[in-house]
Amino acid sequence: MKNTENEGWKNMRKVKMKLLEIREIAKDTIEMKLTDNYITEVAKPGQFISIALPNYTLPRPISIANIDRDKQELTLLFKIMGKGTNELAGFIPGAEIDCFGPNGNSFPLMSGEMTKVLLIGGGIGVPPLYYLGKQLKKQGIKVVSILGFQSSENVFYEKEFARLGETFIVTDDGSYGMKGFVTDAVTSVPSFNAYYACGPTGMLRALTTQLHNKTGYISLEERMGCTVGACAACVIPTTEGGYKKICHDGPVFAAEEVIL
Amino acid sequence: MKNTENEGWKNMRKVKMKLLEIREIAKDTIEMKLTDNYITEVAKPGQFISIALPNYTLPRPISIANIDRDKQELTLLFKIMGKGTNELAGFIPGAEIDCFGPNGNSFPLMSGEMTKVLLIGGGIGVPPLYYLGKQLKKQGIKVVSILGFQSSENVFYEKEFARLGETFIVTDDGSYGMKGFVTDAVTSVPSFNAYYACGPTGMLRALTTQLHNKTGYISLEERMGCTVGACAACVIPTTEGGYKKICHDGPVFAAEEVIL
Amino acid sequence: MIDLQVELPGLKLKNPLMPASGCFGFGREYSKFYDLSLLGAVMMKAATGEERSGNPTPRVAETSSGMLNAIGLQNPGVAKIIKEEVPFLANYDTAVIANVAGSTVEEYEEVATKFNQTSDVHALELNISCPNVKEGGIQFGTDPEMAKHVTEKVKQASNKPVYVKLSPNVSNIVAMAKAVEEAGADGLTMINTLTGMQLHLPSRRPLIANKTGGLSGPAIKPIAIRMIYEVRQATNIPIIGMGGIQTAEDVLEFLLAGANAVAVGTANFQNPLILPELISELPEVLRKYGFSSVKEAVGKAVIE
Amino acid sequence: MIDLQVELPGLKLKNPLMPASGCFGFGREYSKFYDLSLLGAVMMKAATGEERSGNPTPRVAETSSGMLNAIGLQNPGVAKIIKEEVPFLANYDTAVIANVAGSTVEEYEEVATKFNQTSDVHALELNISCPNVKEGGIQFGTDPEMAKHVTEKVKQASNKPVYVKLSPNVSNIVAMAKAVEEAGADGLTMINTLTGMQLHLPSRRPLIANKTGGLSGPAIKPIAIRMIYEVRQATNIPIIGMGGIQTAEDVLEFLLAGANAVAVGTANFQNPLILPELISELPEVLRKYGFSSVKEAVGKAVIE
Ligand SMILES: Cc1cc2nc3c(=O)[nH]c(=O)nc-3n(C[C@H](O)[C@H](O)[C@H](O)COP(=O)(O)OP(=O)(O)OC[C@H]3O[C@@H](n4cnc5c(N)ncnc54)[C@H](O)[C@@H]3O)c2cc1C
Ligand SMILES: Cc1cc2nc3c(=O)[nH]c(=O)nc-3n(C[C@H](O)[C@H](O)[C@H](O)COP(=O)(O)OP(=O)(O)OC[C@H]3O[C@@H](n4cnc5c(N)ncnc54)[C@H](O)[C@@H]3O)c2cc1C
Ligand SMILES: Cc1cc2nc3c(=O)[nH]c(=O)nc-3n(C[C@H](O)[C@H](O)[C@H](O)COP(=O)(O)O)c2cc1C
Ligand SMILES: Cc1cc2nc3c(=O)[nH]c(=O)nc-3n(C[C@H](O)[C@H](O)[C@H](O)COP(=O)(O)O)c2cc1C
Ligand code: FES
Ligand code: FES
Repeated sequence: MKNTENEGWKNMRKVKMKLLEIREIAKDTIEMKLTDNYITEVAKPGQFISIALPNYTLPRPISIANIDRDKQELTLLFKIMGKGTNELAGFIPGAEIDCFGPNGNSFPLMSGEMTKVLLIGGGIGVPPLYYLGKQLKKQGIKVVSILGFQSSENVFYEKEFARLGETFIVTDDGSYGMKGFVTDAVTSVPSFNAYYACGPTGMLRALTTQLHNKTGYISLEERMGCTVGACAACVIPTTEGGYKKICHDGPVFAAEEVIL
Repeated sequence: MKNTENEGWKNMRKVKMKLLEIREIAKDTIEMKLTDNYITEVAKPGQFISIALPNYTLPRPISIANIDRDKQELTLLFKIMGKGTNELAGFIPGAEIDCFGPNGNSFPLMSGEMTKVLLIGGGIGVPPLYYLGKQLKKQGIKVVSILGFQSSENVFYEKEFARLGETFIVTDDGSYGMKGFVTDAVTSVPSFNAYYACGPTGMLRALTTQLHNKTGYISLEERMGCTVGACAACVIPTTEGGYKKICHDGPVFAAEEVIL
Repeated sequence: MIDLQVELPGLKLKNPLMPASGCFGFGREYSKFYDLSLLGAVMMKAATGEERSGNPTPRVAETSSGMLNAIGLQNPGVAKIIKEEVPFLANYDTAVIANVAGSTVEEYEEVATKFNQTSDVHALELNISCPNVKEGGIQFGTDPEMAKHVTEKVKQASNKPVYVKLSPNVSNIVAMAKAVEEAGADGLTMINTLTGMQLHLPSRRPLIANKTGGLSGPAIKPIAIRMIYEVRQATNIPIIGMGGIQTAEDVLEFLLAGANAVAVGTANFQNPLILPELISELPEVLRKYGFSSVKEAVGKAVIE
Repeated sequence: MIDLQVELPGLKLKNPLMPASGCFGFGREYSKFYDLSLLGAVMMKAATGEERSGNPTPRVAETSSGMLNAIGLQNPGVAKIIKEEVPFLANYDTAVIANVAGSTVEEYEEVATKFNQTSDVHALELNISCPNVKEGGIQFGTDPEMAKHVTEKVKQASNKPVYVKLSPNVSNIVAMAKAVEEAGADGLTMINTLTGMQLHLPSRRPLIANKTGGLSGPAIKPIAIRMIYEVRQATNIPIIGMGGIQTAEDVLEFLLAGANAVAVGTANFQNPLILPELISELPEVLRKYGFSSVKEAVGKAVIE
């Protein structure tokens, strides 16, 4: 199944978002709540926004982790990885942040077709799955989540996911939850209609191999230039041949569609 | 008289200064009070400090406008001229600012030799004269000040200078004080032992010509690289031949020493 | 009223601002943000004879006030561009400049010949300077004789005005400009990117999979201004200037140095509305510095 | 213990960090901030045969992540430098590298001959790339034959190891490096500045009185890394790398690309303590990325 009909990026706009709250929810992991009346209205699970920080040449793509439409509130969860995210983590409530989006397509929700789905997140790949899980649950679909982290200090949003359904935490070093990788935990979930995964490429490669006979959707990352589909920086080879642009044709792809 | 024995720059250090207060005292003109326990201890009137703003390649030289040693407080007065000063004007109390200094030599005070001096400041050349005036007054020297500004909205520190002695304000457009240039006002001060001037090069050129038979000291500006005497960016030709470095051999020169 | 119009060979521009090639695709994406009819022109992404898939990823990296890219000429090929992309741009009231690339002189000729068949392309930009193709792209851009040769061939292959895009990776930019002017170039576009590299410390590998990439953005602006100024003194054909433009003041700086119009590349990425913003700000900046039209500002740097 | 020592022709360095020529005068000013014995070496400001007064002011301008300079070789002349400046540096336990400049081959020879007479200078840096002298300075740096010739002559005039400073304003940096290697250069220092220009809008004049200036700072780092990498692949003599270094990570990036030691120029201006800070931070950065010595990191970029 293809997701090309899913052209969420057609709604892109440049906006200023106001920072409401910011807090560290795990080691180097920041939760930001922002307010804006446009993106919170149109964005769908799986889309991301582009953050334009002063003094940087390129925008930072960050997935939408949650939206509260009534409150016009958008949640981002990000890890401090380099200069830009470090600077972003230093913003204080009241700050106005230049953004544009929502970028990319979104996770197909396929209401009616499914009764139970598996969400599989690795590290900072977890955030987009949260908004997705909330939407799926709202549609009456049963959600099971497997969240993998390096170590106990990196774990976040366990309670939030637990509210959506059964949730397994896995850590590389066993310091919290099960020891091992998300692929180990997947075997303990007996049956599901589809899976949605986001995380490091290595994890996605292992997962899509392990689950090759399941319907699956994966959300990808790549270094980006424009984040809107114009520069051809962020491509991924497809099984059909040729490339797709992650920022524009993705970030969500059917598992069998792309070559990791 | 030469001022080369006056090597204040030998005391230079890199310091972090904490911003205590910031306010706009005239159009685009900012007064900053900073605290630090080193520079407030060693700096002399006429010296400047170098402000290293994040994301800029070159330090911004700003004259020391006042020091309160007991409170360890340093005052800077600056005009928003470009990107750097604009950014600096946006700092809020509590911010830590990377600086180094004190840079350059200082105004010779010549206590004992003088009974009355004239301070002549043009626009953003006014600040270093304030700390100088305070020191002179403390030594029992009579201070008369002539401060020139473009227009009424640019006038600042009139009261502060008035506390030091008779003060004439001159504006280019006559919207405040006398209409005209500082050179016009100079003629109304009958006698004085020496003058100290700081302002645009055009003003200093006119002044030093007008007052060529008076002892005078002028403080100069030039675009700077290192601000410490290492790069030879900020030179001024001297009457003896060759160049002097404004950041290191100046910014204060005897009026007859340099070719403007 | 400040007059923003610019007339260049083959191009009647309502204003001097256009997106730089490769930074704007074929306009579809940014058309979601604003009406492309606002633009003076659109410089399309490079076209080659056949479809090209480009380089492996990562293809971009950020640097201080700049970025590196090694897209590697990914494009659907000239035929598909003419069939699917040019008609899209023809919907807008803006000039269309096609960027002609290739690995051989024959490929350049082929691409130029094909673009010659559509009246919806108003001028060609001859990309002899793309530093990312191993098969010779860079040589055309650094050897005056080769540049001259390919320019002559493309001029013969096409009736459209030809703007040659100069590479800054040369010892003598004036020699390059003169060579293509002699060969009949109608104009110049400059500058393309400077070749650079960045290493990723944990992996000890280049951040760009292609090893090196082209440096663009504000970091290179002083080099662009210098080269445009030098070339303006030595040649008579118009220049479309680019390299690090971010503000309307930057646009004026390029005009003063000698550019007749300007293109904006990298700055689109951080601000998708940069071009309409600059177009609306330019009149005020021209007025502030004493000009009543774009034309009037061109080459007005005072240099003794 | 991380080993920071580096041995290069004529230079036993306690660490690979030194100030770049022209950004540190003759060391006096920064000696107020810290003990120069901390430094691996000091690269002195350019010396010419006679005293030079340099260019008119303004001589510097800020650019995005960089700066332009056109000091114009202001210096008291080689004799005075040997008499007054070299003895000052000899007080410190650090290597001293003299920067040799000139307008003619004879002047280069003269300066080199003079420096040969003092044992307090440990190596020469042949500045064939200073872009700011009208009388030919730039030609030596962009023409391989001329570069070869002047290198040979200076080698003959002096027993001291000769490091040739390469200009990045060339089409082919490898050709330049090979030419001077063939001529007997003991090492290379690279890169010097890129020629740039900036206009001051209110006056419509160049911000630098000399019109153009040399671009330095983080803006040019990707170009430096690329050139050092290319030259490292093609030559065997050691490289002292420079161009935009600001952090200890930058130092490692230069080492990985192939530099044996590094110099810091522009970054001194914003932070007078940058060199001692980098020297103290480097061991931790080397350890973090898996190296136990500077030597071990040199040229270790993994590039297929
Ligand atoms: C579609 C998408 C969604 C993402 N969602 C999230 C999220 O929800 N939470 C989160 O923590 N991170 C997310 N990331 C990764 C995030 O964009 C990077 O961690 C961030 O850009 C790093 O910026 P920096 O300035 O801190 O790092 P630096 O290394 O200083 O950045 C340098 C350049 O590299 C790019 N870059 C660095 N790492 C990555 C990366 N892993 N992926 C893409 N570009 C990178 C930066 O954008 C920038 O252009 C997402 C990435 C993509 C592509
Ligand atoms: C010794 C000395 C003392 C000074 N004291 C004061 C003071 O007390 N109050 C005050 O308002 N200003 C003072 N100035 C001028 C002040 O340094 C500049 O206005 C300021 O650097 C402008 O920075 P910017 O980033 O806003 O401007 P930009 O134009 O963005 O700066 C670009 C570059 O040019 C330099 N520059 C720009 N204008 C000047 C200038 N007039 N003089 C020197 N360099 C300049 C900047 O430092 C920077 O390197 C002094 C200058 C010197 C040399
Ligand atoms: C991602 C990217 C892709 C580019 N692709 C092309 C191209 O296909 N053809 C071309 O002539 N120039 C290409 N360029 C160069 C730009 O057109 C422009 O000359 C250069 O980036 C300098 O302008 P800027 O600093 O405004 O980006 C590309 C630049 C970037 C950043
Ligand atoms: C103000 C200034 C003066 C310089 N003078 C010289 C010089 O006299 N001789 C020389 O070989 N290089 C000179 N350079 C070039 C530097 O030594 C160095 O090669 C260049 O600045 C790149 O390094 P950076 O980015 O760390 O500054 C000068 C650079 C600057 C900024
Ligand atoms: S980042 Fe430009 S196409 Fe995806
Ligand atoms: S600014 Fe470097 S010598 Fe004065």
